[in-house]
Amino acid sequence: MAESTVNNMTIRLAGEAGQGVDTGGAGFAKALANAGLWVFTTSEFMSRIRGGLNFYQIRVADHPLYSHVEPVNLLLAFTEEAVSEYAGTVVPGGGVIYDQGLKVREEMVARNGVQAFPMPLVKIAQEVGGNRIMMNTAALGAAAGVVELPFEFIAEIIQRNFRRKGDAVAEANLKVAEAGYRYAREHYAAGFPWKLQPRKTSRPRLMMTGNQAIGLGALAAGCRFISAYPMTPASSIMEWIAAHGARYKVVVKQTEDEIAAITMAIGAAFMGARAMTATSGGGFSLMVEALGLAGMAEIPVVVVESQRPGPSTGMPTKTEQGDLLFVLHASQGEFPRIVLAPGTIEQCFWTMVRAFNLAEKYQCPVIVLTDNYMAFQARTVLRQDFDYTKVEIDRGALLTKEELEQMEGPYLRYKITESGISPRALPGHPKAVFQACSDEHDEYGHFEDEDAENRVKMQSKRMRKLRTALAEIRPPEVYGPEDPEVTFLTWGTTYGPVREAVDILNSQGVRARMLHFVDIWPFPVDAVLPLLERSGRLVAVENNGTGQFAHLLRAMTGREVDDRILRFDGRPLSPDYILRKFEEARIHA
Amino acid sequence: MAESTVNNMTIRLAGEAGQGVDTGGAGFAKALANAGLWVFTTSEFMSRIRGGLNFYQIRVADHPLYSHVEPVNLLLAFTEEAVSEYAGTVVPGGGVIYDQGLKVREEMVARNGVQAFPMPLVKIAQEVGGNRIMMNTAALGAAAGVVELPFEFIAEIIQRNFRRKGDAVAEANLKVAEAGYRYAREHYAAGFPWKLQPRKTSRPRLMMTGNQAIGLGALAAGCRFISAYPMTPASSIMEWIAAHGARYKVVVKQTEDEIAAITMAIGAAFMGARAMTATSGGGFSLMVEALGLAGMAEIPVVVVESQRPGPSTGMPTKTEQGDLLFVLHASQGEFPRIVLAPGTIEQCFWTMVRAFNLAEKYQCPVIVLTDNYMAFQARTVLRQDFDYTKVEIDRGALLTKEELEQMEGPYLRYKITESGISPRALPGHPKAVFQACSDEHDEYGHFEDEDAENRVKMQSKRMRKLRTALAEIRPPEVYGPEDPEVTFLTWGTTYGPVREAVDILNSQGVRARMLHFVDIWPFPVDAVLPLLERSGRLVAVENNGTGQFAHLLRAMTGREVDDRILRFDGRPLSPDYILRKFEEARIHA
Amino acid sequence: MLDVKIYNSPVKPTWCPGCGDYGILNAVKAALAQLEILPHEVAIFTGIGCGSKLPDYMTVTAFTTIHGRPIPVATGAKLANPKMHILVVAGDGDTYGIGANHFIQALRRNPDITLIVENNMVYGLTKGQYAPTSQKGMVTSTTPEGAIEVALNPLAMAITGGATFVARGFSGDPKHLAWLIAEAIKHKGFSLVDVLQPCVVYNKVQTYDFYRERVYKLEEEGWDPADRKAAWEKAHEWGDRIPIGIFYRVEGEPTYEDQVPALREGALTTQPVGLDPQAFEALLNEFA
Amino acid sequence: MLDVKIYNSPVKPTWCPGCGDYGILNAVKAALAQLEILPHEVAIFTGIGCGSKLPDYMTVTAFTTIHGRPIPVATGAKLANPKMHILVVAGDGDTYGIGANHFIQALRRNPDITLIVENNMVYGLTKGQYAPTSQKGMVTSTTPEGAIEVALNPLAMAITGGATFVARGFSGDPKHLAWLIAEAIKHKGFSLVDVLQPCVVYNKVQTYDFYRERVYKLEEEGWDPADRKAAWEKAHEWGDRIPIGIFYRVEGEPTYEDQVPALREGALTTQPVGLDPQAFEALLNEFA
Ligand SMILES: Cc1ncc(C[n+]2csc(CCOP(=O)(O)OP(=O)(O)O)c2C)c(N)n1
Ligand SMILES: Cc1ncc(C[n+]2csc(CCOP(=O)(O)OP(=O)(O)O)c2C)c(N)n1
Ligand code: SF4
Ligand code: SF4
Ligand SMILES: [Mg+2]
Ligand SMILES: [Mg+2]
Repeated sequence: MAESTVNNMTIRLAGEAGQGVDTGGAGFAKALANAGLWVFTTSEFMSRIRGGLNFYQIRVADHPLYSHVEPVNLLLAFTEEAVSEYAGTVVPGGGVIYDQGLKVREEMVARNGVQAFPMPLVKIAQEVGGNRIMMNTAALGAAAGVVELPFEFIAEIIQRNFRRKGDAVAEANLKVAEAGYRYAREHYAAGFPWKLQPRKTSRPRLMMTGNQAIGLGALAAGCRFISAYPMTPASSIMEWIAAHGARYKVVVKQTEDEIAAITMAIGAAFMGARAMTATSGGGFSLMVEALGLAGMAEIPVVVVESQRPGPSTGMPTKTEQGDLLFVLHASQGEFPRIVLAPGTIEQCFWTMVRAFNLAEKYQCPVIVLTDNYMAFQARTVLRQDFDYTKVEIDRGALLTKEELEQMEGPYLRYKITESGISPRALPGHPKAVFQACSDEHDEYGHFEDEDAENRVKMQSKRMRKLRTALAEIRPPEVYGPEDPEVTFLTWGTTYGPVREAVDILNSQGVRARMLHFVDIWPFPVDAVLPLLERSGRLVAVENNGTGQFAHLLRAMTGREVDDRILRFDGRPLSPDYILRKFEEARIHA
Repeated sequence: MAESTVNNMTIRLAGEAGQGVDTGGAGFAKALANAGLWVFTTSEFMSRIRGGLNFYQIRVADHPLYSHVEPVNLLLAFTEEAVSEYAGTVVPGGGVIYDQGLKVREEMVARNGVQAFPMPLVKIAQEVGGNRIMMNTAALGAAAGVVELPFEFIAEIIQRNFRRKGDAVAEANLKVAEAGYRYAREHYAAGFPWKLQPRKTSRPRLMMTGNQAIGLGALAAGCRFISAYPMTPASSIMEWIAAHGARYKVVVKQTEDEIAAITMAIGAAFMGARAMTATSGGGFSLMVEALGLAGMAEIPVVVVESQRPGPSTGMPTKTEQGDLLFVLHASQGEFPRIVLAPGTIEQCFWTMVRAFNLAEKYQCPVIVLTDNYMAFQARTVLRQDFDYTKVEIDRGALLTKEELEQMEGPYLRYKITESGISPRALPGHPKAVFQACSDEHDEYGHFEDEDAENRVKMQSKRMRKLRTALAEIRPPEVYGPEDPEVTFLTWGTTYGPVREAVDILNSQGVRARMLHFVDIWPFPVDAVLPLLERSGRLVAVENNGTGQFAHLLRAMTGREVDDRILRFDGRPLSPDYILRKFEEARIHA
Repeated sequence: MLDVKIYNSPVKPTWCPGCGDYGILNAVKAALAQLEILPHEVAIFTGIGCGSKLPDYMTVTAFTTIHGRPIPVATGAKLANPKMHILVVAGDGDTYGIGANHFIQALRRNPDITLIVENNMVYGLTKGQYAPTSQKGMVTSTTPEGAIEVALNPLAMAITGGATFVARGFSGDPKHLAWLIAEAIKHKGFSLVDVLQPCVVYNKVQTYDFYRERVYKLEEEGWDPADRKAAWEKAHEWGDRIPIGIFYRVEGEPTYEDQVPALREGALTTQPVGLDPQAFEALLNEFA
Repeated sequence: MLDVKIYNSPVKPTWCPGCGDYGILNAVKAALAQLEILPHEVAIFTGIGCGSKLPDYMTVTAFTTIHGRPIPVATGAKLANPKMHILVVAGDGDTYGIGANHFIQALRRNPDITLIVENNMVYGLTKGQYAPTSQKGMVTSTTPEGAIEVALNPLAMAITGGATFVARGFSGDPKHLAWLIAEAIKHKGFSLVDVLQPCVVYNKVQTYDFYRERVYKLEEEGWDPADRKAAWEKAHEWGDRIPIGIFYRVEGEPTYEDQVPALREGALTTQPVGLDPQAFEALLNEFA
């Protein structure tokens, strides 16, 4: 037997919608996390509720992970299609676990040194648990057996996941898992070179998805209102908050459409509640008009735009970063907006906290741009990186009751100031009688859509907020050596794949660097210019077909990228993909 | 008395909404056009139906005009406010006509050498016509009297305009006008240095507004369907077509909102009718999602976006070019669209013809970007410039009945081709059974939102259409000398003001040039680059606050403009304004 | 009873002389005064249109939103701070045209909001195009051969959709209208007051005279607003006689905001922003 | 009667086993076959959702548009080419949620379009959130404490809004449904067939059994669909007994497309594109 690799592998579960690929995978990942390992999961789902072919993929290691990788070491295939479609992704020496009852030709699997691990999973499920649906529990047990993970971690997660279905169900599943574990360990473990061993961890860890981190960040930031309309991949943000709404006093409203979603949030924000909405590009399209309303009436509202491949309905369950230029310029006329694109689970959390602060400080819409890849990825993170004492709530120039009471003269909602920020009062106070207005207006808020001078003053005041905000806009993260040969320019959710690609290149002796942007608008041009001077070859890495960030960079700095590594087939970028394209470009150059 | 200036002046009518400022002004302008003069009119209206203060301004000359200018030679003020607000716009030696009954202090008017021309207009109207509402007819007569235009031209237009109200009304108005004419000529003509004299014209002329030219162009192009929702300044496009709908067999539908407007047009276009919609920025915001539908399903649809100052409701009756970047990037994902921004009345007409052709040839949405300034401006144009024999209808790769009948194998609506264009069949033919689809799809049109390879093929096919289209995208118009010291970069409706500014500068010995873009997307980068090389100082001139075209230019060419002349107070650019700003910049430089 | 003057504003209305909106403005002020609601205790949400300019001519908390969207903005506001009185004032285009979906959905939500529709059966501010409530055959700039749609019946729609208070007023009778608006505000739940509002410029059919000759008051004929079916039928009466008054009213239905779990402990806006550190730790534990 | 097989498609439905949409697919095919409408003589417009995938599983002219918008797209298509039969097939979210305004407006326009709504009272494709037709109290991922909105009543709305044909079918009875759909297609004017469609994954209340125990056929009880008021009342019956069949039908009302002046000489799509040169000169003369 080959020498074994400990704690560095990828496991893929694959099968039909409804077979528990998702829940099983998440449970297994959690078990690994509990074993003290670092985990990164991704998944791919079809736009259907039952049937088809989905996968959930777990990468696991001894060190923190930022991305998935493409090669699979162990495939758990629940259907024949899962075997035939995905056996090719398994590396030589890797294995495919499947039920003996499936019509699978072993030679098909065993190509290129891949090992077939047929097992009587359904039989085990029926004999031990009485139920063929438990087959996937048997498979999970088997997977743990092959990699020789101590069974206790699987046991614990089964207890936890099935508890609410009653002791009997939990007990039966436990037995099934154990039988699968034993069978696999006995028959196949010896020949399988990848092993997983528990590690002691001193610093507590959490496992969460991008959308959960967004929801958690919103709650931490004091979000009290979310109105939204379901749309993949954003729906689970509202759903996660809804599950916590009663307890954490957040009003959660599914609306009739996205127009109502954003306008309700604007209404709540006008009254003083921290309010948000979440959608994908199609829904955002319907929010465009109201985005301008928030810009004109100076209402703080946070909009999460979770991208998926367009145009139009596109590929509803796949991923893309195709909406950057759209959200930057959406809605008629010119007004300040802030656009943030978090790159990690931690950044999802902290970006939401910042988004609510920035929205209230600059009294404008803040767009948090994420995507399907981020929405569904799960990662182990350090609990200390979610330190609530570091969460600061900054409501900006919000007038207190006392300030209002001491105010002389009438309250001017849209007072012209040097910073562009007009102190904000919330309705309900006798002094806070004012009009918010979508028409051009005077300082009180009355319609003033004729006067040229007032217009220039008001429009300039609003736009000045962007200049003021620039002071707290963060420069891109620089990752990698000084004096690079190549700089990968990237933004948002590609953080992990690019970072890992940079690590690999540096380990191969290529001085590669990453510039990663979370804060995109207002564009931190002064911070960027010096970084471009010593970039070496500048390569944009984006999950879209045209290089939208590269377009923006050139518009803002004049600098054209030397090359583009793009992907628009609905799949996320990965370190492997980036390196492959980088190599290709090198050959062609 | 000063030497007189013949056929070179500006007349402004001003008064309340409902006082006939608009119709009176248009009638007077028409009379001047009939007198063989060249006319350019602009107007400014408040967002209210009665009252307030509006003006209608007529520039008239012996040579073709492309723009208004700011100084007024003769003001017809129908209210006190009109006098006090606008007397300051009148040049020394100019005059203000107003009714003696108005509470106007003559000294107020007579500042800076402006002459007050008080007249008993209401009295004339009442005595001669029996009706005080005819006061404005008296004023028009008076204006003609002061400038010594032969009365027959006024008579003719009154006959024409009042005919449908009956002979008695026409007769009464005629008498009132004549009395006004006589009074003014007797009392004030001698002291007024600007005169208008009829000219013989060999080439027949027309007078039309921008929105009329758009409607006319649409009809000429074979538009058979317009669905729209009223919004200033676009409404009159639908209204003009509605007035001709029954006769020219165009279905005109006012819809419940802009979403229905564009989707109905898409439905009609899918069936094979040339279809359009027209709106302003706020309505376009609501069309964003369906724009992507047209992109994905490859439906030819023409969208006129007539800009007004945003953000949000903004200044409903004013002008701005603030939506360029918005329309360029509107809707999620990446798909081909064509953006055209006509700069003259003639270009409005021909752009509409091209828009319908391009939409069908490239099976994508075409956006025609115009604005309030263009919508309401009226100009005398040569009839020969609307030569119908030059209107070519090109429906692109549209399969004929015969072609369909001879087709072997199934019809593939989204066939992958080198040009990106898939031959199009219209529903209703036995061979033309297919599915148009907003989801990613295969060549037939069936949902295919999983397969990565198909996605890349389809997305690339669609985007290739833009490359193909580039071959017939027109370079910017170059106006002015070779080897310029300064180049004004501009687009869309600013054509006239910039062109006239360039003329003035050249007459002053400054080698100024204009680069004017009608075709904006796909961006004609190859045509532009050599023009930038010998631009001299490059100055963007735009009717917005940030220089959106300059942003685009830099993104596409790397070239940053040296300066920006911008205006965002709701008023159009004018040659005067441009020269003023140019001079200021020179002083500051 | 407050002095209506406290709602006065220095801004002069830009409405046409004789416009029906003046009567509505006066009625809104009178109703608020009667109910002793101070300018900061009520927020008025409007769309865009002639009628939607109404709060610009008052001293009152207001938000003039975008065309068609005042209802969802107001609903969000009500949910954030149920203590404020919330009025929506909007045109027939705002409400039954571009915003009709929000109207329909509000009916079944029953937030404690009063919706006052300035129903002039035409698009005033955009210069006289036809509206969803325009009668079939109406000739306008976009329907030169006459509208071919059957007019929308707002009252019947509201009753069918689940509204708990449905009334019609006439802006030519501001006193009666003020009473209706006051009743609507007092009603716990969603209330519609559709107002027959002459547009003296663009609607030459439904004029003051047209209405004066036809309107009669339901309450004067002993109408029982408790009968939903009868109300629905009554809502179809449109001819020589046009009823105004309260068509339908049912009390005691729970309001939207009463049923939202997160609001059990009061308005969101009066609670501290952010989480209790322990509550946050409890949340984190879900991911451990 | 055509062979239904001509509508078959090589594409296998992605619906869940047992989904009510299968019955609707079969009923649509059967109705078309019965009426001898060939695949190129009919165009089906859909939105986005489980049910809206229906034409993907047929051989027929179709346009799968965007969520909520099939009605206006179909209306535009009908006006461009009135000779085509036009069907809209869409989910309850498509029609009564995001697209409700278009639904309302279509009722009063009366285009000759048949609207078939797959009413599963839930959002299927997005994984089970509540829908406008969800019953009050329904627990879903976005309403963990139960929906607080009163369910929308599509039939009562349609009758109130001016629909000329209003019916309800049950996807568990595809034969009866096929008959209803055929009647709806034959009807000149706008017809609604709201279909009770079990979603076997996300709606555990309104199941096949739930309906089987409750539905009864109006035509079997001698129902007179000519009485609008009675139909409106009947539309409220929802409990131990749930009526299916034709609630309301009125013939002879002019269709939308019949009243459009530009269509007097036939479909736009069959006429040459562009103007007659003389007609153009006449237009230019207006500006001379
Ligand atoms: C999205 C959008 N579309 C169109 C408009 C233009 N618009 C302003 S007011 C109005 C309609 C006005 O009619 P109504 O709501 O009945 O109010 P009224 O003026 O009659 O009081 C329209 C279409 C707009 N502001 N926004
Ligand atoms: C503008 C927009 N918002 C949201 C979505 C996401 N979405 C797709 S289908 C759907 C609802 C499906 O419900 P329904 O219409 O009832 O159809 P069903 O799946 O139940 O058949 C939603 C919200 C979308 N595609 N477009
Ligand atoms: S146009 Fe009509 S609705 Fe508008 S202000 Fe004038 S009268 Fe009133
Ligand atoms: S989720 Fe429901 S509606 Fe969708 S396919 Fe499955 S059973 Fe049918
Ligand atoms: Mg109106
Ligand atoms: Mg549904």
